[in-house]
Amino acid sequence: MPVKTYRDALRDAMAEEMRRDESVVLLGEDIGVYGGTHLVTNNLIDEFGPTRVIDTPIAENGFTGAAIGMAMGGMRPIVEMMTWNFSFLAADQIIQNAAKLRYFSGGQVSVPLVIRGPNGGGVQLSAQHTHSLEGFYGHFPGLTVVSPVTPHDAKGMMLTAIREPDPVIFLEAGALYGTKGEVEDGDYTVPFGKARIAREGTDVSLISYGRQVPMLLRVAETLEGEGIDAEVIDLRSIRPFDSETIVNSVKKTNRAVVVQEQWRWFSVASEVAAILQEQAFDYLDAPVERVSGAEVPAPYARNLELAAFPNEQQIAEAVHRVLYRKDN
Amino acid sequence: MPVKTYRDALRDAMAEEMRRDESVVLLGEDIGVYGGTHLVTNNLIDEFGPTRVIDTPIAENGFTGAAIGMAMGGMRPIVEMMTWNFSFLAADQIIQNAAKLRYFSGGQVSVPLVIRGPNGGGVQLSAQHTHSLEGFYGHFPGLTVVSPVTPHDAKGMMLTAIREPDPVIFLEAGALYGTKGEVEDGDYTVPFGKARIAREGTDVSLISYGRQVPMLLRVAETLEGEGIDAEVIDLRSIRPFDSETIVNSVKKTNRAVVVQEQWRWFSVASEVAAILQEQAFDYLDAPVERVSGAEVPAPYARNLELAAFPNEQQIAEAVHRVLYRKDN
Amino acid sequence: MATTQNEGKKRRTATTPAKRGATAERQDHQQLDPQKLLDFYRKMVEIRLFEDAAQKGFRTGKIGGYLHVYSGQEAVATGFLDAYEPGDRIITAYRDHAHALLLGSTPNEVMAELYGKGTGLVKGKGGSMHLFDVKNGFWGGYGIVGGHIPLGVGMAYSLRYLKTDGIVQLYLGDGAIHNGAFHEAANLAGLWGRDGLNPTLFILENNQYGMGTSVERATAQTDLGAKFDSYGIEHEKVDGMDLDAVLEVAHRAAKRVRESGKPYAVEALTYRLVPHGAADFLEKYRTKEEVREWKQRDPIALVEHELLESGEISEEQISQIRDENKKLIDEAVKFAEESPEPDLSELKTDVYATAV
Amino acid sequence: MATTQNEGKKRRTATTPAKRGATAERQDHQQLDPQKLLDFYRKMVEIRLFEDAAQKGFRTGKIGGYLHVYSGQEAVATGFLDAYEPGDRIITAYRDHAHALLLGSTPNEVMAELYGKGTGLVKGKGGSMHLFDVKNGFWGGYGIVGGHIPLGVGMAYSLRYLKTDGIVQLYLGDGAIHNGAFHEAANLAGLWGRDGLNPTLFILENNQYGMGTSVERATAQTDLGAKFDSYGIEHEKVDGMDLDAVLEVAHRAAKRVRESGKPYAVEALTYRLVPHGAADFLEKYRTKEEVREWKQRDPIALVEHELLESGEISEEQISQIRDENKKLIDEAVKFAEESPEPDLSELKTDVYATAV
Ligand SMILES: Cc1ncc(C[n+]2csc(CCOP(=O)(O)OP(=O)(O)O)c2C)c(N)n1
Ligand SMILES: Cc1ncc(C[n+]2csc(CCOP(=O)(O)OP(=O)(O)O)c2C)c(N)n1
Ligand SMILES: [Mg+2]
Ligand SMILES: [Mg+2]
Repeated sequence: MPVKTYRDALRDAMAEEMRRDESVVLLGEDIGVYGGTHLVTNNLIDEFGPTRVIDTPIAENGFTGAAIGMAMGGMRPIVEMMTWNFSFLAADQIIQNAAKLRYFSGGQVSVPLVIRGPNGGGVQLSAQHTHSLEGFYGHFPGLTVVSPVTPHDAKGMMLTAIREPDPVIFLEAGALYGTKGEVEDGDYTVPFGKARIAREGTDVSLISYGRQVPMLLRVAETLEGEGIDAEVIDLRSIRPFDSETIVNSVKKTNRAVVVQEQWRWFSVASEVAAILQEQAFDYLDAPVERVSGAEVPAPYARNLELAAFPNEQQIAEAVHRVLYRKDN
Repeated sequence: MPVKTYRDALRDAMAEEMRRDESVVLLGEDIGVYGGTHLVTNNLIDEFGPTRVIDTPIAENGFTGAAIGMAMGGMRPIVEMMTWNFSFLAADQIIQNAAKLRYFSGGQVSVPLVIRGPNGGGVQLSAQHTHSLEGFYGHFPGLTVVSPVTPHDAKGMMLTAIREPDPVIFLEAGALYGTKGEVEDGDYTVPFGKARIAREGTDVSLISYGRQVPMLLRVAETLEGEGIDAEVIDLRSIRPFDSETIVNSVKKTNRAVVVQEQWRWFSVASEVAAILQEQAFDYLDAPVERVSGAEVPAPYARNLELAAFPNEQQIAEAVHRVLYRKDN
Repeated sequence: MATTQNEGKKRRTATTPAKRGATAERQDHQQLDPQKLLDFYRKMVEIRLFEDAAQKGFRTGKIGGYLHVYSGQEAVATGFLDAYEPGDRIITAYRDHAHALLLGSTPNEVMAELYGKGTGLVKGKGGSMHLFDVKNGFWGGYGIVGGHIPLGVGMAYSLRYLKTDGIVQLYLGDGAIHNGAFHEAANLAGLWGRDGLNPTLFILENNQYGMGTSVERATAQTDLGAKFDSYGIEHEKVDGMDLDAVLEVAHRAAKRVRESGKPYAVEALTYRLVPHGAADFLEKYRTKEEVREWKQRDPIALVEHELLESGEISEEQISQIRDENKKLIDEAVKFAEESPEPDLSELKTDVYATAV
Repeated sequence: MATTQNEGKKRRTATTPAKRGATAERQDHQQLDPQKLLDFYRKMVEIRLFEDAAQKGFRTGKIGGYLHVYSGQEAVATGFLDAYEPGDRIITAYRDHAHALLLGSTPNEVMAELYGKGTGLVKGKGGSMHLFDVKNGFWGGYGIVGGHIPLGVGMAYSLRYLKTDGIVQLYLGDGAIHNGAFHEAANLAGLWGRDGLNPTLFILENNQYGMGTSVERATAQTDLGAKFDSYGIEHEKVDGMDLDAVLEVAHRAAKRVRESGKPYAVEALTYRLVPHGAADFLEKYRTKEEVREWKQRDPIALVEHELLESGEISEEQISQIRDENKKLIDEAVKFAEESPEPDLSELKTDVYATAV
């Protein structure tokens, strides 16, 4: 199978679907002539022209709303949020219109819309440019929220997203754009609502999504050296959420550590812990441990930034705690 | 002690503090000449004039940002969000500026700002006008998020909020504006970060905040008839959060039901369940039960709206479940 | 608008008011064919009586939530929607009953919606602020001030992208124009319109107040129409109480937008003769005299006067029209009252295309 | 601006450039006192060399995050900040190094911030986009395009509410003007300014691009300054490459705003001679020729030329100024490199006033 970057997998999915379906268009800041801040849309304007690869002014609320209108009008727009940090400006359109139009129109209106862009931190962008918004958007019924990790999933989930009849919040792991993996050629989809078992194991369930997943796989290897066989689960889909896979995993391992870059309070990790204690109460041999970002706006300095995000050591320590092992 | 409405308690707190401190001003839509949509600021413009009770255009992002600027300039503005539903438009200012300015200025800037207004549903305002945003804002470090239930707390917490050196998200229970209670005269404050035990009990902990609290008290009475002695906890403060009170309660009751109007996913109830399984793992005799709003945008029709929000029967059933009792 | 409800759904013929509007283009403020005028009058009375009944329903607690009625502004939507063509898309804020009725929604289904019944226009799920009747070109009904403006501009793009000749009629209030959503969307409309990709007809219903805030108290630059200059969008003003004047500009403007694919804006000066919302009882922000003065220019009274003057209609015929409409609305109220609540299963439908 | 860093902090005397600006009011484009011009030149060279060093630091991986340098636009901030008075408040977006340096922050502390060191202007917590130096009137440094505009307008309100005679200098880009935050805030400024409660001097730095999007591709109405008309804010344009011209308008405009309490806007036409950000290497959106042409109008070269023409300064003196500044900046880099990282305990401070 061809090996591609996460970035190219995304671009291929969009380009292929644009060739198949003329109703698909792209909108966003500097996605066309400039090439895209993260080059995910690079050169697409050459093939599809400026009415399908639409450079917009810096007006997130306006162009996200306009994209919703295009979707209402029978198109399938894909909005690039240059980074998800700017989406607070479009929160009203996303939450009040995209998510609810079908409902408050009594089913008369569909909004087949994808909003995509990089999410999460790690490259010293500091407080205003570092957020992980899975829980933030995942809270709202009417939205679908996904977060692929592998290039294979990036393409397959993008194709699923574009074909959805409802709005999809597509959270790309910005830090993974350059990472490579095998990607099938042609048309395939990866369904939403199914987590991926990235590594099977029997002693503890490590649960995460986004750029933490590769880190968990590294931690799992370290743990193997200590004789701990960790299962690693990539949630992939935040809403709909695959409770079944995590519950089954914990029924096997009896222990879980959830890792996320986002802040702890009212987050994905909170929900995972809540679900596990609800649905696997009698199987848990230790409290579900949460490893989250520090409760501070993201700092700029490299050492502070590193300290603000979950790291391998913290995760290993959490694993030791749920296994009631001493740290070395 | 004088008996006052929740609405008047809020107004008194603001008016008294405005008399004491000239740096306190109010901003918002139709808070002055019109009298305030919910009359919380009624007549204040007569006493304080239009430079202190500032009617704004319909520009939530702009005037919230301007209020942050005023706070940076040494004033203590109180913004009325006519309803919190409109705050999505101001989310960028609240989350990106108010919450983080102190941090990304390296401590050089303070934002003593209160944003207040009615939160929650119950009066058929339908999808765009019905939200409970405790978890939504509570997620962000730098913000303080509170939600008083009694007129006494409304006043005391408002005074605390105005005097805070940092931004406070003050979520009023819109449905309770007309409810009455004893309110001390004069200057007193109710600290943040301390939950209130609204009713002591030994068999089960009922945990909530906002307009669900009075409902929980009614449920507790019903349960008493069944021989179940319920403790009712009013969280009051969402961030900072009083884990201690709920953990201690569950150490006593061994069972908990969390009730909220907001949607379940990534919510306050998720966090409560997560905290309890973390900190009271060995005390829990049953999974923490969550009773939340239905996973739908709020519907308009009265019967659908009632079905969309937690009701007494659902809560009682959840209590029966954690007590492993059959429903009658 | 549909002068009768059926007509609203087919292309205009030479005899419909739409056609008349096209003629008026050349001759400013020409008198309407009295027969057409009568049709408009009938419809405007229907709307007014509908709104009166809705307010009564609210006061008696049968209608919940917020309720914003259109009384006083009828000439604006009546005039502009007369230029509606099938394939056009209409979008407005929460003061939306008239738009639905003019586009062909029945008083029964609109009233039932207000009553939160399963027979309502959107199955009782949206209420007064969220009327939708997509088959008739009505795309809502929105509650967040300014929030629908980008949607309208985006729909306009899709109309040309998909090579139709439809236009969007986008209604907004004087209060909405100060919101960033307006600014961002109008800028997009101007920009896309340069390439003929934005047939948006902005209809700024300047009723002088956003809730209790007058235009003068909301902006230092009170010529609201001129704000379209910033986006390269041409504009004009019209007396929104004068149906003849509105009809003239409506047809001319719609034609221009349809032919050019470029946005255009009309500021209609109007007035709501009623409180902002049914819960706005104090009205401290305006005087009784002001309201009384504007009542002199009640658009329905003006049309009535014109009809009587022309001698084409008698006082009796007028009472008869009122009576007929009264009956229609009474029936709508009865229908709404007697309709069943939505089935509880409706709670969880329409969240996603497929049930979860 | 501080012609020397100390002067920046006290009120102008008759001999400072500030005063000169006031004179220029009457006599357009008068030549600067060469001695003052030399001071400006020295500072502009310092800024340019600072930016060159910052870009180098970014390329070598010593500076992280985003880095947006000011090269080419120096005349704008240099001119306007010459009208700074203690008590004024300056606010801008992320292209903020020059503003800090002109207001009196040392190259050491600014460079250390870019390097993410504990000795940085904001302790290494903010980085390039979030410079703050409140004691010198610099209120940041913001990363969300348009997001700082409402803050500036609010600060301006507070200056008059608290009865000071300060003003706010609010810098924004040509890209920011299309954002709703601009529209809403400018409308508030106009409104509050009617009562003398909004001494905001808007400085629109039109460098012709928002990232890779030219003004023509962002709006159908490309006269950006005219967009202030919508808010009742008067405005004018200035050649932002011409320090003399900027100084003239800066002093006149600042005085006007200070005296009236009303906002005023100046659109400075300028150009960034460098990529948008240090990571913007392709520059597909503009031609090499265009950049080359604009280099002819490099504001520093223009001042240099003026100085040489006037005969007040020799080529040697110019090299000497460059060398001195080179040394200053080299030292700043050395200082930044050698400074310690922030203490890890800093991670959790400055979230709230009191540690949690
Ligand atoms: C963003 C937002 N802010 C505030 C409100 C509350 N609100 C409802 S209607 C209204 C006034 C709108 O005025 P205008 O646009 O002139 O329309 P009109 O009511 O006059 O038809 C306000 C402030 C809202 N619905 N949305
Ligand atoms: C709301 C928002 N959207 C997008 C961005 C990404 N971005 C950073 S700078 C920039 C261009 C801004 O252009 P302009 O205002 O002209 O300032 P200049 O860079 O030319 O100084 C963009 C789009 C952002 N920071 N904030
Ligand atoms: Mg109005
Ligand atoms: Mg620019």
